Amino acid sequence: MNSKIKLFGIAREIIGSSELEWEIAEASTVQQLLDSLKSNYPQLANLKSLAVAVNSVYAKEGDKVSSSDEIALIPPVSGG
Amino acid sequence: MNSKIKLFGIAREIIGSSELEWEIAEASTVQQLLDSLKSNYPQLANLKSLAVAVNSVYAKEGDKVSSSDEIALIPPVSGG
Amino acid sequence: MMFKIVDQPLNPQEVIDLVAGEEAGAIDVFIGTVRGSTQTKKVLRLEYEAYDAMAIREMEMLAEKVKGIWPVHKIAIYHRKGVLQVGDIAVVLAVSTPHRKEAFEACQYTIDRLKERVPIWKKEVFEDGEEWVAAHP
Amino acid sequence: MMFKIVDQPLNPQEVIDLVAGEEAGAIDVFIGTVRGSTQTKKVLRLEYEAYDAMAIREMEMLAEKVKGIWPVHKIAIYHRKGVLQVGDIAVVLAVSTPHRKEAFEACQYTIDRLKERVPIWKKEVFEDGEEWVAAHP
Repeated sequence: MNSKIKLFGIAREIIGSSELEWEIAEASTVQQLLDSLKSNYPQLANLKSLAVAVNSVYAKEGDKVSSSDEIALIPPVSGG
Repeated sequence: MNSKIKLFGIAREIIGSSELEWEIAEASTVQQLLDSLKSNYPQLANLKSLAVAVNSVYAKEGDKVSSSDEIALIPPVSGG
Repeated sequence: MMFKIVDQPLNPQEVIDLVAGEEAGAIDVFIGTVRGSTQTKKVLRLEYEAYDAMAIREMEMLAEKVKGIWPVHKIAIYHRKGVLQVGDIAVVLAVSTPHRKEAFEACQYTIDRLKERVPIWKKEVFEDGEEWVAAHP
Repeated sequence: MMFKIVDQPLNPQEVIDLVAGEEAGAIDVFIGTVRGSTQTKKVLRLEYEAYDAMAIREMEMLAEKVKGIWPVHKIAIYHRKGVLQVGDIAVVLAVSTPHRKEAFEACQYTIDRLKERVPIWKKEVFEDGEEWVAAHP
Protein backbone atom coordinates (compact mmCIF):
# COMPACT_ATOMS: atom_id res chain seq x y z
CA MET A 1 0.00 0.00 0.00
CA ASN A 2 1.19 3.55 -0.62
CA SER A 3 2.36 5.72 2.25
CA LYS A 4 3.44 9.33 2.49
CA ILE A 5 6.95 9.76 3.84
CA LYS A 6 7.81 13.13 5.39
CA LEU A 7 11.10 14.59 4.19
CA PHE A 8 13.30 17.24 5.80
CA GLY A 9 16.53 19.11 5.18
CA ILE A 10 18.90 17.56 2.69
CA ALA A 11 16.65 14.51 2.23
CA ARG A 12 13.87 16.83 1.10
CA GLU A 13 16.24 18.50 -1.37
CA ILE A 14 17.61 15.21 -2.74
CA ILE A 15 14.14 13.81 -3.35
CA GLY A 16 12.75 17.20 -4.43
CA SER A 17 9.62 17.27 -2.29
CA SER A 18 8.61 17.56 1.34
CA GLU A 19 6.52 14.40 1.03
CA LEU A 20 7.11 11.23 -0.94
CA GLU A 21 4.46 8.71 -1.96
CA TRP A 22 6.08 5.32 -1.50
CA GLU A 23 4.91 1.75 -1.56
CA ILE A 24 5.49 -0.03 1.72
CA ALA A 25 5.13 -3.79 1.58
CA GLU A 26 3.19 -5.53 4.37
CA ALA A 27 5.44 -6.30 7.37
CA SER A 28 8.53 -4.66 5.92
CA THR A 29 11.25 -3.28 8.18
CA VAL A 30 12.88 0.12 8.56
CA GLN A 31 16.02 -1.38 7.01
CA GLN A 32 14.12 -2.58 3.94
CA LEU A 33 12.49 0.84 3.55
CA LEU A 34 15.88 2.58 3.76
CA ASP A 35 17.40 0.14 1.24
CA SER A 36 14.66 0.73 -1.31
CA LEU A 37 14.85 4.51 -0.90
CA LYS A 38 18.63 4.55 -1.22
CA SER A 39 18.57 2.45 -4.35
CA ASN A 40 16.10 4.88 -5.95
CA TYR A 41 17.83 8.01 -4.61
CA PRO A 42 21.53 7.09 -4.44
CA GLN A 43 22.51 10.47 -2.95
CA LEU A 44 20.77 9.41 0.25
CA ALA A 45 23.50 6.81 0.68
CA ASN A 46 26.14 9.55 0.77
CA LEU A 47 24.75 11.15 3.92
CA LYS A 48 26.58 10.81 7.22
CA SER A 49 23.51 9.09 8.63
CA LEU A 50 19.89 8.50 7.71
CA ALA A 51 17.35 7.51 10.34
CA VAL A 52 13.67 6.78 10.14
CA ALA A 53 11.09 8.09 12.56
CA VAL A 54 7.89 6.10 12.98
CA ASN A 55 5.08 8.04 14.64
CA SER A 56 7.52 10.76 15.77
CA VAL A 57 9.93 8.35 17.45
CA TYR A 58 13.33 7.16 16.21
CA ALA A 59 12.90 3.62 14.85
CA LYS A 60 15.44 0.78 14.95
CA GLU A 61 16.51 -0.96 11.76
CA GLY A 62 14.51 -4.08 12.55
CA ASP A 63 11.30 -2.27 13.52
CA LYS A 64 8.28 -2.99 11.34
CA VAL A 65 6.68 -0.18 9.39
CA SER A 66 3.16 -0.19 8.04
CA SER A 67 1.36 2.19 5.73
CA SER A 68 -0.79 3.47 8.60
CA ASP A 69 2.29 4.78 10.45
CA GLU A 70 3.51 8.36 10.16
CA ILE A 71 6.93 7.84 8.62
CA ALA A 72 9.70 10.43 8.28
CA LEU A 73 13.27 10.39 7.01
CA ILE A 74 15.73 11.98 9.43
CA PRO A 75 19.01 13.05 7.81
CA PRO A 76 21.84 14.21 10.15
CA VAL A 77 20.35 16.75 12.53
CA SER A 78 22.00 20.12 13.11
CA GLY A 79 19.84 22.11 15.51
CA GLY A 80 21.15 24.61 18.01
CA MET B 1 49.31 58.60 62.33
CA ASN B 2 45.61 57.79 62.35
CA SER B 3 43.97 56.16 59.39
CA LYS B 4 40.36 55.26 58.58
CA ILE B 5 39.86 51.57 57.92
CA LYS B 6 36.80 50.58 55.90
CA LEU B 7 34.77 47.74 57.39
CA PHE B 8 32.29 45.40 55.74
CA GLY B 9 30.01 42.50 56.58
CA ILE B 10 30.73 40.67 59.80
CA ALA B 11 33.86 42.77 60.44
CA ARG B 12 31.67 45.87 60.42
CA GLU B 13 29.28 44.23 62.88
CA ILE B 14 32.06 43.02 65.19
CA ILE B 15 33.67 46.45 65.37
CA GLY B 16 30.32 48.23 65.35
CA SER B 17 31.02 50.80 62.66
CA SER B 18 31.60 50.99 58.91
CA GLU B 19 34.82 52.89 59.46
CA LEU B 20 37.43 52.59 62.18
CA GLU B 21 39.97 55.23 63.16
CA TRP B 22 43.18 53.36 63.84
CA GLU B 23 46.77 54.29 64.45
CA ILE B 24 49.10 52.86 61.82
CA ALA B 25 52.76 53.03 62.73
CA GLU B 26 55.22 54.16 60.05
CA ALA B 27 56.41 51.26 57.85
CA SER B 28 54.15 48.70 59.50
CA THR B 29 52.98 45.61 57.60
CA VAL B 30 49.57 44.14 56.83
CA GLN B 31 50.37 41.36 59.30
CA GLN B 32 51.11 43.83 62.08
CA LEU B 33 47.89 45.71 61.38
CA LEU B 34 45.87 42.49 61.49
CA ASP B 35 47.56 41.43 64.75
CA SER B 36 46.78 44.71 66.47
CA LEU B 37 43.15 44.66 65.26
CA LYS B 38 42.64 41.04 66.35
CA SER B 39 44.06 41.70 69.80
CA ASN B 40 41.63 44.61 70.25
CA TYR B 41 38.67 42.81 68.65
CA PRO B 42 39.19 39.12 69.48
CA GLN B 43 36.10 38.03 67.51
CA LEU B 44 37.98 38.93 64.32
CA ALA B 45 40.31 36.02 65.08
CA ASN B 46 37.38 33.59 64.92
CA LEU B 47 36.62 34.32 61.27
CA LYS B 48 37.42 31.76 58.59
CA SER B 49 39.73 34.33 57.01
CA LEU B 50 40.49 38.02 57.25
CA ALA B 51 42.27 39.83 54.44
CA VAL B 52 43.33 43.41 54.03
CA ALA B 53 42.83 45.45 50.87
CA VAL B 54 45.19 48.34 50.25
CA ASN B 55 43.95 50.81 47.67
CA SER B 56 41.26 48.34 46.47
CA VAL B 57 43.69 45.46 45.92
CA TYR B 58 44.24 42.37 48.09
CA ALA B 59 47.45 42.91 50.07
CA LYS B 60 49.95 40.25 51.14
CA GLU B 61 50.89 39.82 54.79
CA GLY B 62 54.32 41.39 54.29
CA ASP B 63 53.08 44.40 52.31
CA LYS B 64 53.67 47.79 53.92
CA VAL B 65 50.70 49.98 54.78
CA SER B 66 50.82 53.70 55.36
CA SER B 67 48.22 56.12 56.64
CA SER B 68 47.81 57.63 53.17
CA ASP B 69 46.56 54.30 51.76
CA GLU B 70 42.90 53.38 51.51
CA ILE B 71 42.72 50.37 53.81
CA ALA B 72 39.82 47.92 54.13
CA LEU B 73 39.22 44.75 56.11
CA ILE B 74 37.90 41.88 53.98
CA PRO B 75 36.16 39.12 55.97
CA PRO B 76 35.22 35.90 54.08
CA VAL B 77 33.39 36.97 50.91
CA SER B 78 30.05 35.41 49.95
CA GLY B 79 28.84 37.07 46.79
CA GLY B 80 26.79 35.39 44.10
CA MET C 1 4.67 25.20 27.28
CA MET C 2 8.31 24.58 28.26
CA PHE C 3 9.33 23.40 24.74
CA LYS C 4 8.61 25.32 21.59
CA ILE C 5 9.57 25.60 17.94
CA VAL C 6 8.78 29.11 16.74
CA ASP C 7 9.24 31.09 13.54
CA GLN C 8 9.53 34.46 15.29
CA PRO C 9 12.54 36.07 17.07
CA LEU C 10 13.30 34.47 20.42
CA ASN C 11 13.21 36.40 23.67
CA PRO C 12 15.61 34.94 26.29
CA GLN C 13 13.73 36.60 29.15
CA GLU C 14 10.58 34.68 28.27
CA VAL C 15 12.44 31.37 28.58
CA ILE C 16 14.18 32.41 31.81
CA ASP C 17 10.83 33.33 33.36
CA LEU C 18 9.57 29.81 32.66
CA VAL C 19 12.20 28.17 34.89
CA ALA C 20 12.51 30.72 37.72
CA GLY C 21 11.06 29.94 41.13
CA GLU C 22 11.76 29.84 44.83
CA GLU C 23 13.33 26.37 44.61
CA ALA C 24 15.89 27.58 42.10
CA GLY C 25 19.04 29.13 43.51
CA ALA C 26 20.77 28.81 40.15
CA ILE C 27 19.68 29.25 36.55
CA ASP C 28 21.98 28.52 33.65
CA VAL C 29 20.89 29.81 30.27
CA PHE C 30 22.42 28.85 26.95
CA ILE C 31 21.81 31.08 23.95
CA GLY C 32 22.93 29.94 20.51
CA THR C 33 23.22 32.66 17.90
CA VAL C 34 24.10 32.81 14.19
CA ARG C 35 27.76 33.66 13.74
CA GLY C 36 28.97 35.80 10.88
CA SER C 37 31.51 33.30 9.65
CA THR C 38 32.15 29.56 9.75
CA GLN C 39 35.75 28.44 9.44
CA THR C 40 36.71 30.67 6.53
CA LYS C 41 33.45 31.49 4.73
CA LYS C 42 31.20 34.47 5.28
CA VAL C 43 27.66 33.41 6.22
CA LEU C 44 24.82 35.38 4.63
CA ARG C 45 21.98 33.67 6.50
CA LEU C 46 20.86 30.36 7.95
CA GLU C 47 17.72 28.44 7.05
CA TYR C 48 16.33 26.23 9.80
CA GLU C 49 13.64 23.61 9.48
CA ALA C 50 12.16 21.24 12.01
CA TYR C 51 9.96 18.19 12.27
CA ASP C 52 7.98 20.07 14.88
CA ALA C 53 5.93 17.35 16.55
CA MET C 54 8.88 15.00 16.87
CA ALA C 55 11.25 17.78 17.94
CA ILE C 56 8.95 18.74 20.83
CA ARG C 57 8.62 15.09 21.80
CA GLU C 58 12.40 14.60 21.76
CA MET C 59 12.88 17.73 23.87
CA GLU C 60 10.36 16.44 26.42
CA MET C 61 12.10 13.06 26.58
CA LEU C 62 15.48 14.75 26.89
CA ALA C 63 14.22 16.91 29.77
CA GLU C 64 12.92 13.82 31.57
CA LYS C 65 16.29 12.17 31.14
CA VAL C 66 18.13 15.22 32.49
CA LYS C 67 15.82 15.37 35.51
CA GLY C 68 16.80 11.78 36.23
CA ILE C 69 20.50 12.71 36.36
CA TRP C 70 20.48 16.10 38.16
CA PRO C 71 18.12 17.66 40.74
CA VAL C 72 16.61 19.94 38.13
CA HIS C 73 13.77 22.26 39.11
CA LYS C 74 12.69 23.16 35.56
CA ILE C 75 13.95 23.08 31.97
CA ALA C 76 12.68 25.13 29.06
CA ILE C 77 13.85 25.10 25.43
CA TYR C 78 12.73 27.44 22.65
CA HIS C 79 14.14 26.80 19.19
CA ARG C 80 13.58 29.04 16.20
CA LYS C 81 13.03 27.92 12.60
CA GLY C 82 12.87 29.70 9.26
CA VAL C 83 15.37 32.19 7.87
CA LEU C 84 17.82 33.59 10.44
CA GLN C 85 20.25 36.44 9.90
CA VAL C 86 23.69 36.82 11.45
CA GLY C 87 23.28 37.71 15.13
CA ASP C 88 19.81 36.16 15.43
CA ILE C 89 19.13 33.75 18.28
CA ALA C 90 18.54 30.15 17.15
CA VAL C 91 17.99 28.50 20.52
CA VAL C 92 17.44 29.48 24.15
CA LEU C 93 17.74 26.78 26.80
CA ALA C 94 17.25 27.50 30.51
CA VAL C 95 17.76 25.11 33.43
CA SER C 96 17.07 25.90 37.07
CA THR C 97 18.50 23.90 39.97
CA PRO C 98 19.11 24.44 43.69
CA HIS C 99 22.89 24.89 43.21
CA ARG C 100 25.04 26.20 40.40
CA LYS C 101 27.21 23.20 39.60
CA GLU C 102 24.29 21.06 38.47
CA ALA C 103 22.78 23.96 36.53
CA PHE C 104 25.91 24.17 34.35
CA GLU C 105 26.20 20.41 33.95
CA ALA C 106 22.54 19.87 33.11
CA CYS C 107 22.42 22.80 30.68
CA GLN C 108 25.54 21.70 28.80
CA TYR C 109 24.36 18.09 28.64
CA THR C 110 20.97 19.18 27.33
CA ILE C 111 22.33 21.35 24.50
CA ASP C 112 24.87 18.63 23.57
CA ARG C 113 22.12 15.99 23.32
CA LEU C 114 19.74 18.38 21.56
CA LYS C 115 22.29 18.86 18.82
CA GLU C 116 22.65 15.08 18.44
CA ARG C 117 19.02 13.95 18.52
CA VAL C 118 16.37 16.61 18.07
CA PRO C 119 15.11 16.70 14.44
CA ILE C 120 16.04 20.23 13.45
CA TRP C 121 18.20 21.07 10.44
CA LYS C 122 20.09 24.13 9.32
CA LYS C 123 21.44 25.16 5.94
CA GLU C 124 24.24 27.71 5.80
CA VAL C 125 23.92 30.10 2.89
CA PHE C 126 27.22 31.63 1.73
CA GLU C 127 27.93 34.19 -0.97
CA ASP C 128 28.93 31.40 -3.35
CA GLY C 129 26.81 28.43 -2.34
CA GLU C 130 24.98 26.68 0.46
CA GLU C 131 25.37 23.62 2.65
CA TRP C 132 23.25 21.52 5.01
CA VAL C 133 25.32 21.49 8.19
CA ALA C 134 26.80 18.10 9.14
CA ALA C 135 24.94 16.29 6.35
CA HIS C 136 27.98 14.57 4.81
CA PRO C 137 30.88 12.67 6.38
CA MET D 1 29.89 49.32 31.69
CA MET D 2 30.32 45.54 31.71
CA PHE D 3 30.62 45.27 35.51
CA LYS D 4 28.18 46.82 37.92
CA ILE D 5 27.05 46.73 41.54
CA VAL D 6 23.47 47.97 41.72
CA ASP D 7 20.84 48.39 44.40
CA GLN D 8 17.89 47.90 42.05
CA PRO D 9 16.37 44.66 40.62
CA LEU D 10 18.54 43.05 37.95
CA ASN D 11 17.34 42.50 34.40
CA PRO D 12 19.05 39.48 32.75
CA GLN D 13 18.24 40.75 29.27
CA GLU D 14 20.25 43.92 29.87
CA VAL D 15 23.34 41.85 30.72
CA ILE D 16 22.82 39.47 27.79
CA ASP D 17 22.59 42.43 25.40
CA LEU D 18 26.01 43.62 26.59
CA VAL D 19 27.79 40.46 25.40
CA ALA D 20 25.88 39.67 22.18
CA GLY D 21 27.51 40.24 18.83
CA GLU D 22 28.29 38.72 15.45
CA GLU D 23 31.46 37.04 16.78
CA ALA D 24 29.48 35.21 19.42
CA GLY D 25 27.93 31.90 18.43
CA ALA D 26 27.35 30.98 22.05
CA ILE D 27 26.30 32.89 25.14
CA ASP D 28 26.15 31.27 28.55
CA VAL D 29 24.32 33.17 31.24
CA PHE D 30 24.38 32.37 34.93
CA ILE D 31 21.65 33.78 37.15
CA GLY D 32 21.93 33.40 40.92
CA THR D 33 18.71 33.89 42.85
CA VAL D 34 17.71 33.88 46.52
CA ARG D 35 16.39 30.47 47.51
CA GLY D 36 13.57 30.09 50.01
CA SER D 37 15.50 27.75 52.28
CA THR D 38 19.09 26.86 53.14
CA GLN D 39 19.76 23.38 54.46
CA THR D 40 16.86 23.23 56.92
CA LYS D 41 16.06 26.86 57.75
CA LYS D 42 13.52 29.10 56.10
CA VAL D 43 15.12 32.27 54.72
CA LEU D 44 13.17 35.52 55.18
CA ARG D 45 15.53 37.76 53.21
CA LEU D 46 19.18 38.32 52.33
CA GLU D 47 21.18 41.46 52.94
CA TYR D 48 24.05 42.05 50.54
CA GLU D 49 26.81 44.58 50.89
CA ALA D 50 29.80 45.30 48.69
CA TYR D 51 33.06 47.20 48.67
CA ASP D 52 31.96 48.65 45.36
CA ALA D 53 35.18 50.10 43.96
CA MET D 54 37.22 47.01 44.79
CA ALA D 55 34.46 44.63 43.64
CA ILE D 56 34.38 46.26 40.21
CA ARG D 57 38.17 46.15 40.01
CA GLU D 58 38.23 42.46 40.99
CA MET D 59 35.58 41.69 38.36
CA GLU D 60 37.63 43.47 35.70
CA MET D 61 40.77 41.56 36.68
CA LEU D 62 38.83 38.30 36.72
CA ALA D 63 37.46 39.00 33.24
CA GLU D 64 40.97 39.67 31.95
CA LYS D 65 42.15 36.39 33.43
CA VAL D 66 39.26 34.48 31.86
CA LYS D 67 40.00 36.04 28.46
CA GLY D 68 43.53 34.71 28.78
CA ILE D 69 42.26 31.14 29.24
CA TRP D 70 39.35 30.95 26.75
CA PRO D 71 38.61 32.75 23.46
CA VAL D 72 36.00 34.94 25.10
CA HIS D 73 34.25 37.63 23.07
CA LYS D 74 32.76 39.54 26.01
CA ILE D 75 31.96 39.12 29.70
CA ALA D 76 29.47 41.14 31.74
CA ILE D 77 28.63 40.84 35.44
CA TYR D 78 25.90 42.69 37.31
CA HIS D 79 25.66 42.08 41.05
CA ARG D 80 22.93 43.43 43.25
CA LYS D 81 23.33 44.73 46.80
CA GLY D 82 20.91 45.76 49.55
CA VAL D 83 17.94 43.77 50.83
CA LEU D 84 16.85 40.89 48.59
CA GLN D 85 13.70 38.81 48.96
CA VAL D 86 13.28 35.13 48.14
CA GLY D 87 13.22 34.74 44.35
CA ASP D 88 15.16 37.96 43.69
CA ILE D 89 18.17 37.83 41.39
CA ALA D 90 21.51 38.47 43.16
CA VAL D 91 23.86 38.13 40.20
CA VAL D 92 23.73 37.88 36.40
CA LEU D 93 26.87 36.83 34.56
CA ALA D 94 26.99 36.50 30.78
CA VAL D 95 29.87 35.21 28.65
CA SER D 96 29.94 35.10 24.86
CA THR D 97 32.33 32.93 22.85
CA PRO D 98 32.52 31.53 19.32
CA HIS D 99 31.57 27.99 20.46
CA ARG D 100 29.49 26.62 23.28
CA LYS D 101 32.00 24.49 25.19
CA GLU D 102 34.17 27.46 26.13
CA ALA D 103 31.11 29.56 27.01
CA PHE D 104 30.10 27.03 29.67
CA GLU D 105 33.65 26.60 30.97
CA ALA D 106 34.39 30.33 31.13
CA CYS D 107 31.04 31.17 32.75
CA GLN D 108 31.39 28.51 35.44
CA TYR D 109 35.00 29.47 36.15
CA THR D 110 34.01 33.13 36.45
CA ILE D 111 31.19 32.58 38.94
CA ASP D 112 33.36 30.17 40.97
CA ARG D 113 36.17 32.74 41.24
CA LEU D 114 33.74 35.60 41.85
CA LYS D 115 32.42 33.77 44.91
CA GLU D 116 35.98 33.29 46.18
CA ARG D 117 37.49 36.72 45.60
CA VAL D 118 35.09 39.56 44.87
CA PRO D 119 34.40 41.62 48.02
CA ILE D 120 30.66 41.15 48.37
CA TRP D 121 29.00 39.78 51.50
CA LYS D 122 25.59 38.39 52.28
CA LYS D 123 23.76 37.91 55.53
CA GLU D 124 20.94 35.38 55.68
CA VAL D 125 18.06 36.47 57.85
CA PHE D 126 15.95 33.63 59.28
CA GLU D 127 12.84 33.71 61.43
CA ASP D 128 14.97 33.10 64.55
CA GLY D 129 18.28 34.77 63.79
CA GLU D 130 20.76 35.82 61.14
CA GLU D 131 24.14 34.76 59.82
CA TRP D 132 26.89 36.15 57.61
CA VAL D 133 27.37 33.41 55.03
CA ALA D 134 30.70 31.54 55.19
CA ALA D 135 32.09 33.88 57.86
CA HIS D 136 33.10 31.19 60.34
CA PRO D 137 34.98 27.89 59.92
